[in-house]
Amino acid sequence: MLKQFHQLVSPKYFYNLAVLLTPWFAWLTILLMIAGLYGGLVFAPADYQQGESFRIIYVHVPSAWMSLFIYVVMAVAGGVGLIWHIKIADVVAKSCAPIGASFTFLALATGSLWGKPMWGTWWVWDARLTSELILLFLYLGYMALQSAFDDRRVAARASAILALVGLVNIPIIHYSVEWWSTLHQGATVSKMDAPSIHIDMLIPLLIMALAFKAYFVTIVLLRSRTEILEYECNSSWVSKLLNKVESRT
Amino acid sequence: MTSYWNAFRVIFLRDIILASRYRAELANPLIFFIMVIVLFPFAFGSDPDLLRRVTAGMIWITALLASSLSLEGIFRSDYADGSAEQMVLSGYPLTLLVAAKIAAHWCLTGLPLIIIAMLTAYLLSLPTQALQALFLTLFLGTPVLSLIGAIAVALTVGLRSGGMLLSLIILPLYMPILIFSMLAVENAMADIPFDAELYFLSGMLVLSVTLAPIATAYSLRIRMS
Amino acid sequence: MTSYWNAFRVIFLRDIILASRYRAELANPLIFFIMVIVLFPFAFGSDPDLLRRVTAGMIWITALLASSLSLEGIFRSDYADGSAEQMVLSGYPLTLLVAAKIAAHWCLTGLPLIIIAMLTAYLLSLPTQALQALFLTLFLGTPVLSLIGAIAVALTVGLRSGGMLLSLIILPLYMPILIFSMLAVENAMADIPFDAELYFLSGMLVLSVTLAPIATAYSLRIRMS
Amino acid sequence: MSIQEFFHMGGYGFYVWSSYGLTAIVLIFNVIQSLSLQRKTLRELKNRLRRLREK
Amino acid sequence: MMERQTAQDDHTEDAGLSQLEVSGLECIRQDIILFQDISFKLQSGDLLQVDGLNGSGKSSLLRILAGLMQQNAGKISWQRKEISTCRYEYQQELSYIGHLNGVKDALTALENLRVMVALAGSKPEFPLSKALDQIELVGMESIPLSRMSAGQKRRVALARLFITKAAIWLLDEPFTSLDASGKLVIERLIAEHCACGGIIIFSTHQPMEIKDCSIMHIHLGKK
Amino acid sequence: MMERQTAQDDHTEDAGLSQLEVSGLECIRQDIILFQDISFKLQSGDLLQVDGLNGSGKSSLLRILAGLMQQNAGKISWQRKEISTCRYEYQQELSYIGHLNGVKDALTALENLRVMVALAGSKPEFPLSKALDQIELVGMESIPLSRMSAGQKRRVALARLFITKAAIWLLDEPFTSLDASGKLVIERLIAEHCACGGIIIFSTHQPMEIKDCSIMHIHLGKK
Ligand code: HEM
Ligand SMILES: Nc1ncnc2c1ncn2[C@@H]1O[C@H](COP(=O)(O)OP(=O)(O)OP(=O)(O)O)[C@@H](O)[C@H]1O
Ligand SMILES: Nc1ncnc2c1ncn2[C@@H]1O[C@H](COP(=O)(O)OP(=O)(O)OP(=O)(O)O)[C@@H](O)[C@H]1O
Ligand SMILES: [Mg+2]
Ligand SMILES: [Mg+2]
Repeated sequence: MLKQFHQLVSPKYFYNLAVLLTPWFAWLTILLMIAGLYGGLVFAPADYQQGESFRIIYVHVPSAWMSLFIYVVMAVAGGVGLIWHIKIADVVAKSCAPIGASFTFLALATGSLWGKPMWGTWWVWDARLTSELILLFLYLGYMALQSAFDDRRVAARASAILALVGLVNIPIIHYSVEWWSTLHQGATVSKMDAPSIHIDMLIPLLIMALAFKAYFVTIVLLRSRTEILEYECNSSWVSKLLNKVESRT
Repeated sequence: MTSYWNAFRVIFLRDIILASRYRAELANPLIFFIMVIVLFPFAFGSDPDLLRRVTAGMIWITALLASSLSLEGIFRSDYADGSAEQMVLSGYPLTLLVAAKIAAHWCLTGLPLIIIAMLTAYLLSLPTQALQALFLTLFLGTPVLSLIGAIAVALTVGLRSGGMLLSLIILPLYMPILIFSMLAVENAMADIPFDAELYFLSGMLVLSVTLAPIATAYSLRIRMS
Repeated sequence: MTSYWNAFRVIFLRDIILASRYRAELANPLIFFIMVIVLFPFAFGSDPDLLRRVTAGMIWITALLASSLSLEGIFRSDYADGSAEQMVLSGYPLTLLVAAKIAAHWCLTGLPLIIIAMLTAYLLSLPTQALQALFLTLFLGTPVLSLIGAIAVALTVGLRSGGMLLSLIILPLYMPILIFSMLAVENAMADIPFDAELYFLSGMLVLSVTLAPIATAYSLRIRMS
Repeated sequence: MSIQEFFHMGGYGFYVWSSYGLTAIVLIFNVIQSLSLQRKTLRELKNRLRRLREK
Repeated sequence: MMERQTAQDDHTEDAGLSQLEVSGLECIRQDIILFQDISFKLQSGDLLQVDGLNGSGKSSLLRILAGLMQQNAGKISWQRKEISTCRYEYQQELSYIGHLNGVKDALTALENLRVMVALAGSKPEFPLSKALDQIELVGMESIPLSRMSAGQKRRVALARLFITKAAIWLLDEPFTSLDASGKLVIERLIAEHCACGGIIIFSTHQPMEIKDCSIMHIHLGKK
Repeated sequence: MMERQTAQDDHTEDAGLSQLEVSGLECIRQDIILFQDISFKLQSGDLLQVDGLNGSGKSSLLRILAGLMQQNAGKISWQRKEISTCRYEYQQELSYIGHLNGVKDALTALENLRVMVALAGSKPEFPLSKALDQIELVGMESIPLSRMSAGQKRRVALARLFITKAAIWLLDEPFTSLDASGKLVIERLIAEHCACGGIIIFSTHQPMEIKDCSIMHIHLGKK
């Protein structure tokens, strides 16, 4: 068990695993995406209150969920790297940031696009919206800090600290709708016992959420591969690998 | 143990003395505060009702800005004149020394800030229960600002793009404290109990008192290398 | 004459390059601004009417703080690394070099500040006529802030109690600008003409453009000896 | 349901399609950027290797 | 903690009293290899001068030895343990004086010394007043360093050496700004510390003379 | 503006080409009289070394001569005019290098040199690239000074001497942090400037040698 773990966290093994897994996740993403889009745009009935505009839910909510989820992944990976000096964890954490930022941006943008027809305004300064904006800053700060250091190891450690400290914001964003009276929708889907949403609407949403997750894994694997190569550029297995690639081309 | 305490005390006192020498640092957040408050009625007109509604928020934002701005210098001079090197190389855990520095920072900015803020709030005739909530939130919140801010400062000290990065990093970290403090004050104004918010702030305080000096020391060490 | 212009240009560009190297200084007032604006709704609640009434004042106060805070550093590093000595000893009138530095400071803080402030005001949905007044007052007012502030900074750079003195000196000088700007915005909101206020601000600007660099250079020379 | 109705989205076409469009753009951009980064890094590392070997 | 005995005793009785070993050290800055494969072994009483032109990496080497910078390769061991595994013990045995004085301009000499003592983590060897006497600043106790001359500031920084009990001294151009008599004081101090079984690694561009000590040299950079 | 001729020519033909006269100078700091009744007269080609212990007032004297500090008594005249009456002309003939380098850490060597040239107020003597060559920093043009070693920074500050046309040089411990070869370059430069009819006043604690020049000395403080 321990041996397997060590193998897994060895950069070389992880690299090969990532190379193996990337296409699988890519295909999974595409399949789920097609299913989700069909379900969301065609199959699901229009909402009796919001009409067709509610279909934005199928991009907005998964993006919003991912923006929170990825941050947690990033912080945990950073913490693992910080404590146990596991390179793979550093690499994964670093790879998460741009995707997380993208999803945060998407949540903001699609939320805005949804808000205009629903609330009559693109933007209100309420708790959830503002805290999501701040989450975007958090991602940007993380990336800026990563790039401010010349040394990879130093950058990884410094930004891991930041990510961990920023973790307090996640529950705040999540619960903001309950703590403040806001325009934003309360928990409708994620209520554990009985989601207050029609099952025909729910299923495509869950499929879309899975599609986004698969997408996230794909991109993280892809970016991690690059990062690992840079991280390990002095080791023999990387030069061997590069030789192989070179002789092939 | 006593020698640990002694090291803490010396660094703490050193920073206090330094600030009192350069009275700049000592008084800056205060003057800053006073400035804001004096300019306040000019900026918002003298409608007493409006002023009352804005006061607590204004005080908290100012406290936040004052804290983050004065924090920026907390390690800068140490870094520039080589004192940080010597602290890293001292015979004591860096965490301890960093904790002393943060404590000094709070005593120099947070504490006087609370006093002035209360005075201001009183002058602007904030209702008593709001006054009380404001005091409690400031008392619990400002140390957290110093503690969390110190981590961000340590991460960015001496970096090329330090200041900008610092603000970018510090802002999201300060957000929860501001949010809960303002909630508490609002609840107090509406005569709703605000225990939950105070518990949250206390939790943050305990957490950051125990963890922030470690994180700061660690960050500083990272920055030195 | 051309060589005068060249010296001005070189110092101006040097400060711009320095700021872009340490992007800190460049963006700090901006981030500062963004920070205030983002935290704004948390501090004041999200009542749009209240927000609208507070916006202009908030923007001006923030501009004032951003300006005075970034001014503090305008001569600090020159003083610490000996560049100020070399400027005093250069073959050009110190007034010219100081003017270049102030111009650079305004371009680095005032100008972007105006842009961001307008954006903010728009985002917080200030009415159009107030927007216009805000723009004009900021445009006339921020250079005055830089110019007047520089005198005070030059007087106090490197002084033991620098910062405190500085704020004390600057504050009363800044007050009239703030007052007249806010009057102009208020008038605009109420659809009353605000020419008188603009004339006053223009007068301040002309006066300070001609006199402030001289006073600053003189103060700096005094401080060197 | 006709194609036209489908694109019209009950009057909300603009909002719905911009949302989906934006999402598509961002997601695809991420893929392209990651791939190009990978290509660039590989090229740089290869150059570096070659330089080291020459030394 | 190092004891003040004569060097001879130490060497014969217990050669391993203090031992600093460096092997295969490498430092890369700005993609330039400053040095590579630096190895040496120092024992109680050894004095090592780091030579090299401006920018050859002397300060970098000293900072790496102090643990302030990370080497790119190689290892450093103190008493046969890698220093990364015994950071605190190592640091307690270490006194580093770099290009920066590491003193506060706004504090007086005495206040600065007090901070040094507190941070050194051990009772000072010397009463502070005696240290002040040694650096010839008696009578200036209550003047902040900002009102002192360059040499006087450097003296305050060097006063650290009088009050520390550390065995290893890392001195980066200690003689900067010092006048002849100040230089003499420090030279004497160095000789004494070596004689008592300390280890000193230093760099300087100035000609100097240490009595009763053979100076080892290490040369960085090309030439 | 000073002309590059040989010193001999100057002296015989026009002894007053440059002339700096100091009489009865006094400086008090912290209620201590640092020096009193300092008088001397320097002409083209003269080289004056200010000696004294740490804190004896060397830097203070140089700063007073540069017009950066006010003397407590006495007067300084340049070409027979009091310097307070002809500040700008005097400053244009002056190049001062103090303990502080007066260069910007965030700028590269080349950018720093450009600023120096612009402030010098005259076309540089030398193309900048040649000045960089002289201070042995070729290839480091695009590195900010914050990533340079102490000696390299000092070299950039000293590069001012290559590009200035000023007649009077005031150098406060110019050799700080320089290695032997850097010191040689500056020594040669000093000798050359004197030979060309410049005036140099400098202080240093290091032994030095200037060829073909007799160094005058002035001693500050007791001893
Ligand atoms: C810029 C505007 C908006 C932002 C920044 C935003 C942000 C978010 C975030 C962060 C979440 C995830 C919360 C969590 O998982 O705890 C979320 C969920 C959600 N949002 Fe938005 N949103 C915006 C506008 C809207 C609008 C206009 C609507 C609909 C009228 C909407 C409906 C929803 C729904 C239904 C959920 C799912 C709630 C659940 O977890 O059950 N959002 N939004
Ligand atoms: N900024 C200052 N303010 C007040 N007094 C000062 C200041 N700088 C130096 N002094 C005092 O003036 C005296 C002379 O200082 P100065 O710097 O001229 O000495 P120096 O001869 O250059 O010494 P060094 O060889 O150390 O450079 C010192 O004894 C010091 O106490
Ligand atoms: N902070 C830094 N960041 C990056 N590179 C640096 C830094 N400081 C120095 N360097 C580079 O490392 C090299 C060695 O610098 P170091 O300070 O070790 O030299 P040194 O031998 O001490 O020189 P000096 O005699 O001038 O003090 C220099 O060539 C410089 O370019
Ligand atoms: Mg060095
Ligand atoms: Mg001196």
